[in-house]
Amino acid sequence: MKTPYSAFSLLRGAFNGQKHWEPAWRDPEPRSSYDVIIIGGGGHGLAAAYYLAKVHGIRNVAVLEKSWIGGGNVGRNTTLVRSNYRLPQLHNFFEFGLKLWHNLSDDLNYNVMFSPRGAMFLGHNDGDMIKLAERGDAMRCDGIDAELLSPKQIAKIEPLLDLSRSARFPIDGALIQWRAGTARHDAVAWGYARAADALGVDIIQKCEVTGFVRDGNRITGVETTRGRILAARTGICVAGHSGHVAGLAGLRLPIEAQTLQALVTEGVKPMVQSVIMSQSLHCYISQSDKGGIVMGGDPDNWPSYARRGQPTIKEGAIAQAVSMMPALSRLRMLRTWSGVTDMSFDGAPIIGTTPIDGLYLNAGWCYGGFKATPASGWTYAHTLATGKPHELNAPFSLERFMTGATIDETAVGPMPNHR
Amino acid sequence: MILPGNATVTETTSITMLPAAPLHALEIWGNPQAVATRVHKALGFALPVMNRSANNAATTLLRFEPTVWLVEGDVSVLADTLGDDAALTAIGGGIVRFRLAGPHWRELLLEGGVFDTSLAAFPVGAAAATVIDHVGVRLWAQSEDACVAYVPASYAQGLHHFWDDALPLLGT
Amino acid sequence: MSADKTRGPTRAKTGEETIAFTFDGTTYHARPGDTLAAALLANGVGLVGRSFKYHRPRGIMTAGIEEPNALVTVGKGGRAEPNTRATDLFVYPGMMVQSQNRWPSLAFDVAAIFGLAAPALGAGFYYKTFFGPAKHWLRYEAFIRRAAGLGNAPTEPDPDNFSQTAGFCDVLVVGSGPAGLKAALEAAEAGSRVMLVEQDAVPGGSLLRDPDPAIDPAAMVERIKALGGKVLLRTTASGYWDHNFLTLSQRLAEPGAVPPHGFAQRLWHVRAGRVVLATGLIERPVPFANNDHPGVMLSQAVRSYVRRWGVLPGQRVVIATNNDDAYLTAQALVEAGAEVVALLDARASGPAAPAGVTVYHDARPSSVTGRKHALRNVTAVIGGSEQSFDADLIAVSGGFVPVSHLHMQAGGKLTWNEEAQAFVPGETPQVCETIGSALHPPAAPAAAPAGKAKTSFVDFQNDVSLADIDLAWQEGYRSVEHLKRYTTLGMATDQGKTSNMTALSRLAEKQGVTVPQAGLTTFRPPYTPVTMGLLAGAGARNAGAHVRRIPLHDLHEAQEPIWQPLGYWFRPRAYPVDGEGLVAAALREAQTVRTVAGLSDVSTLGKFEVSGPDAAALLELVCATTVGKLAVGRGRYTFMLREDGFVFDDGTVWRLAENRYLLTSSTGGADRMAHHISYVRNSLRPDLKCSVVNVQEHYAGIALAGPGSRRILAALTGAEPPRHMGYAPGVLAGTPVHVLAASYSGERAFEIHVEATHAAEVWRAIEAATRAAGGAPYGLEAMELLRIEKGHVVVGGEVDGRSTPHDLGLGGMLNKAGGFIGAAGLTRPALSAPSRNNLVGLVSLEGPIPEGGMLIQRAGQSPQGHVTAAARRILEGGAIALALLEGGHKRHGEELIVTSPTRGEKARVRVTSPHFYDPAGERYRD
Amino acid sequence: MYQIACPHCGPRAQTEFTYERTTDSVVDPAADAHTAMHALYTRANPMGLDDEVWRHTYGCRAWMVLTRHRVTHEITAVKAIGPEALA
Repeated sequence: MKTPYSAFSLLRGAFNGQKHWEPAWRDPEPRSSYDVIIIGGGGHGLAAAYYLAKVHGIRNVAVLEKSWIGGGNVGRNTTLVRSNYRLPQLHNFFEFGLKLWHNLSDDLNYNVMFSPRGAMFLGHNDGDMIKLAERGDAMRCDGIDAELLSPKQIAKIEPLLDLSRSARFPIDGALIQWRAGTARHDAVAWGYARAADALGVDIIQKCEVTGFVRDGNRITGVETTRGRILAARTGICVAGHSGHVAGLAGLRLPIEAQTLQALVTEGVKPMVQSVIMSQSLHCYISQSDKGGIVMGGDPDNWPSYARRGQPTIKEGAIAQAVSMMPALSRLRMLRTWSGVTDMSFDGAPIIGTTPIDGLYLNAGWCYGGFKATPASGWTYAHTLATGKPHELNAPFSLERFMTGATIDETAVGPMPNHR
Repeated sequence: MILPGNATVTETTSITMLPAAPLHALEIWGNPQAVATRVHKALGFALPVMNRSANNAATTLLRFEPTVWLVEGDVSVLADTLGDDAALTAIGGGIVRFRLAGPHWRELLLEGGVFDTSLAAFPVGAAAATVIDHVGVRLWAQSEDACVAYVPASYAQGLHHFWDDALPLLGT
Repeated sequence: MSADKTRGPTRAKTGEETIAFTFDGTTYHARPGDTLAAALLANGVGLVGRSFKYHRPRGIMTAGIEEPNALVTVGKGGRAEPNTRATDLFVYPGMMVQSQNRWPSLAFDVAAIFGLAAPALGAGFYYKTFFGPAKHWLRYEAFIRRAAGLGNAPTEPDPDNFSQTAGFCDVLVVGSGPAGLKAALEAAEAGSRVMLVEQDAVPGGSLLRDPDPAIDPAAMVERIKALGGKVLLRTTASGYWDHNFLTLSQRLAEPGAVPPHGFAQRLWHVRAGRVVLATGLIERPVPFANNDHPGVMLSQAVRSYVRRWGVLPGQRVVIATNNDDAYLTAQALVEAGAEVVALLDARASGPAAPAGVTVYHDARPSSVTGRKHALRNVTAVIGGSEQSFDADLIAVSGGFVPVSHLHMQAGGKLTWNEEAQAFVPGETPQVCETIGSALHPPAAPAAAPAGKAKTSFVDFQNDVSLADIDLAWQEGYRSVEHLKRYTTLGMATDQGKTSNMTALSRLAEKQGVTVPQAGLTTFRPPYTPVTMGLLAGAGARNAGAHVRRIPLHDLHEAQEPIWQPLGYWFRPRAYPVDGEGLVAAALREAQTVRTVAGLSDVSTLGKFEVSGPDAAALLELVCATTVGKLAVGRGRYTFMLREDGFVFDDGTVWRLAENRYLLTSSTGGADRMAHHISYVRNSLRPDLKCSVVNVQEHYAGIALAGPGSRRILAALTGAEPPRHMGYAPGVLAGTPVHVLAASYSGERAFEIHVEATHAAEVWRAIEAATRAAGGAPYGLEAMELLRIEKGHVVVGGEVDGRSTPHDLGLGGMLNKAGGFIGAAGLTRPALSAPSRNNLVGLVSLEGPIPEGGMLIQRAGQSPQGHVTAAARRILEGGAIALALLEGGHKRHGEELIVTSPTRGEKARVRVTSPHFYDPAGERYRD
Repeated sequence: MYQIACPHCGPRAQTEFTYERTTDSVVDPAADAHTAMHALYTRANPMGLDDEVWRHTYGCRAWMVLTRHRVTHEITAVKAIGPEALA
């Protein structure tokens, strides 16, 4: 039993030099077989392992991570959490997740610093405002919070936005979801890892999957850099590299890997209170607890596995941000980073079965994977435990592309680079 | 407001919006060598190669695309040479021509640009299509001292302002 | 503030102190060429800032861009730059500087109380507490956020411009130290196009600290320039990207200063043939207790202040080193008249020390105590025993870190130099090499820290100590990345330039492995932080999106219309008269069209001229309707599908001549349509004999609609206008025009397309004739009322990217022969499912219909569809709307509720056909 | 930002170009529905070289096939596609 995290325990540590803390997770050797193997020690994989153990009682589980846990997209995003989607399949899925987020710190006994500070989409003309109302109305009809704001109401929350009529893209209003916000991304990975480990899940780092063990049309395990490991069910959960890993099993996916960049400025005293996004512009802004302005924009819309973005893409997003909030001009960009995203061909994720028995897929998160972590883990655990999708992830099947039942929130069609 | 003929002039540099001129796209889709020969005969000069220009008193041809030439000026003699292999389409209403003149025009075009306008890379007579401050423009190095920029009419005012703003930086 | 004559930093006055500036409201004087740090030290100021977490007092530690402690806000109003390094800011007249992260004052900071709680606030403490519902965390967080952060952001707009400029060169040399100068000059002399970049205000690099009479940086720079080279000072190569592309940030004015040409900074986008990195070294600090106090300074920084600026950072100095370089600092201090009370060398032996300096070997500092601006005392472990020294400054050198950031950004590898305990640049995939000291750091053997871990700081700005690293290790955060993220080490504004190697050494020690085995963090751009305004460039003003002006903009403007932004375009939305509002004006305009005639600007429509023998074949690939059977002089409505079978645009196609067609498409989709047609023509069917020319901007378009339109046009052109869906060339106001008889409004209507440069004459003639007939111009809002009533779909509205032709009631128009783009996608089963959303009309039974509202049968139900566009009947009154409804084609007559919870609106509606007005088209057919 | 050797214009900045799709996802307009949808909706995603259709959209507007490495970003070949052009 690990020492539970609490203020009391921290104070106790003040007198013993904090010497009483154990490692947050073990560093086990891989066993020869498990009930379930999850490939990928990112947020989704660790969450799926945790819910497998906690909800389904399946504890003989290994999470295989080629590098160090949390080193993929869960550790390189802009930490936004929201469920304000127009399409019901998406908002219902993400709303389920948002509810989990609200209690996640207590559930994991790890403060993931989920901060429901509100996320607003700005509208810049009548067309935008109607689209925002449509989205808000669709959410409200399904029991999800959404509220339209006037420019005056926006000014009270974000006085530094350029709310003048002379702005290049004047702000006519916004749709805010108050229950949305941000979280500490690394803590999400670490919190799930610590909690899963406590339930018996083996988290195996520096263990790269190099191939699949196949028996006819069934996957029975994986080959790794640390040897062969067998399992009744194997789940791929490596967003960013899904195309590559699925390729090891002979699958071609409706996915293209692209680079998504983000950046943070030097820390300043609080100046942005909520999460700001725009219906017409392609940038989003929030402020971290350390004071840095965190922002991102569109992906580099061509395929790449290099975690290396192109400067002009970033500059375009910054131009939009500074034009919306001129006070950002003299802040300095401190650090940039990039993630490799699975751009799916309708913008929605894929969670479910594959044409190969024993092999399951969790992929295609585009640029929205972080917020999905609890819901993705929950529904993927359900799918891995039962062999069937949960009702929330049933629409996100791999087959939908061939049948035409795509879930196209931005309605731009099959080319991820047009998204 | 900018009207045709409006200009910005500093001690060293001038930016002049030229009056509207007949502009056509000449696109060749078949028998390119034969068309080239016919055009050469009709105009008295050969179709320019990629990213180059050629002209006589009445007509200037600029090649910005592998199969399309921008024709400035009179097209009457050209029209008869095309047959079923090529077509002319008028486009002059959508393009505003700017003349950037003075010793710093190459430097001015580096502002917001991505294209090497140095003499070695863009000699007199050369033509190039590129992007400046997010606007697709076509450039013609008309002489040592001047360049003509072909700008989509809807962006002409925006780009003119952009260039005006950059003028104080030239030669610094 | 009066400096203690025998303690703390000082400088002898020479009369050159001619530049006045203020720091926290006090006026000081500096010499030309002083950095703020040099000037503050010269004025006896050692306390400059407070640390991030514990608000500990901090001074000046370095003389360069690696400074972790001395951060200030400089300038005022929209020019204020927070978090500016005092060591990277050259004093200018009138400069206003404020210290940061302290309240009420730098000397007395209330938040320093955090320091007392430090034992409970170790690495990652926040992960272990503040539990409860997320709302509770919001409250704790508000407090934490206020305590964190550094300076304040400006609240006013930035008055200055920022330039972005393309640069091209054969050789780009980064760093103007001895190696960089030599490389740049050699390349220039060999005839290469050279750029030399230096972040300092003067060239020379290490020569400014350690002059070499044989090298004259200024003369070399002049020679490089004379050979055509470009030398950029105050310019930092901050990013190294793919294919030898680098971003350089150049200061045209010091932070906070008014720039001479209106431009504060310039961002160079440089493509280089070859890159030479002569980036030098950064000195490593030494961990010991309270090693963050003002008066603890890097050895080379001390030497820089003494030699370059004539400042004595201390008068009784202890030097602590593990290498030979610090002996040069002892020499410099002695020459400047300071007393070197001890030279602590961690090694068993070292070079000869300057006369009068006592060297202790096997000696390491263990702690210091201090007063406000300087130290009081230094304690060292010498051999096995402790010894204290009365000193006001300790100059430390823990070895050197090669500046390999750009090399790594370029994808280069590092190799381990055991002698120097340093990573040096190795192989690189780009055309790039590192030269000079960055490749050959001096020997500096590892020395174990001697002080208490808890206050032996590693990352000064973020208050990460050796104890925090130890705790992270203990808790299993053992990869370098976990360590960094758990402790926040290297995440401060200095990005770990002075802390990474110390931390790695500690990690390696914990793991019992060598430093390279322990790992390495990656460096990503920027090398030093870059202002957002600079990265935004001119885009800060317009979001990188110039307004697109329609050809008749000024003509409309004279009528003072309400403008409507539409993408990048601005179009007249209505032309109010007599103080009308938008709604009234639009209704009047629409009524005028229904009863008399109106004219409207439709110039932004996508337009393509397609010519050649295979023009029809190309169009039948792009369009989902037939095209080939059109007679010359005829046109038809058409729509285009994406490859997945969904409708993505619509328009009209006209056969102008035997082998020439005009295709129109929506305004919003014009650019993507141009790209799509080019893809189809050039990539899929390069064999077709045809030419496609985008004539969107060539032609201005004027719609003339209404029962009187035919007569008006006939009078203007002197010819009978074509019948519905007919085309004819004509002459209007002396100008050749294309007349297309197409109706969007539901009335008899024409589109008149004219070369944009002559559009004004044509508009004026039509407007005069229309007004004479009792008509008027109409804007987009009236057009919307007209088309909704007529039941025409619009791209971006009903054509929402998720609709099939059948959904929109267009299925019957599909080309039966197939062969068009999207035909395959359309066969997928989900595209003909009965539950799809279909286009319907709605007639209100009660209340106005909210646009965007949801369609439900009863309260509490999930939506079955939504309103895409709402209007009122133009002549009859009454609310109508278009909507997409599940299975809607078969639900005409049903009663539903439109609800908009976000606006608190509701209406009762009946589902109908979407064609409310003249469904048979009798008003425009002959 | 890449430098792409346009077959018509020589080396130019990536800003002038747009990526379209991989060559194996080009849909033949004459293909049957299954073949067409399979091409449209799947990719090979190699962690190495792939052939891609790009366009010099803000330059000469011509189309080309780039052979490009997905990890190193090295462009090993560029081939013009499109109608026959005059040399």
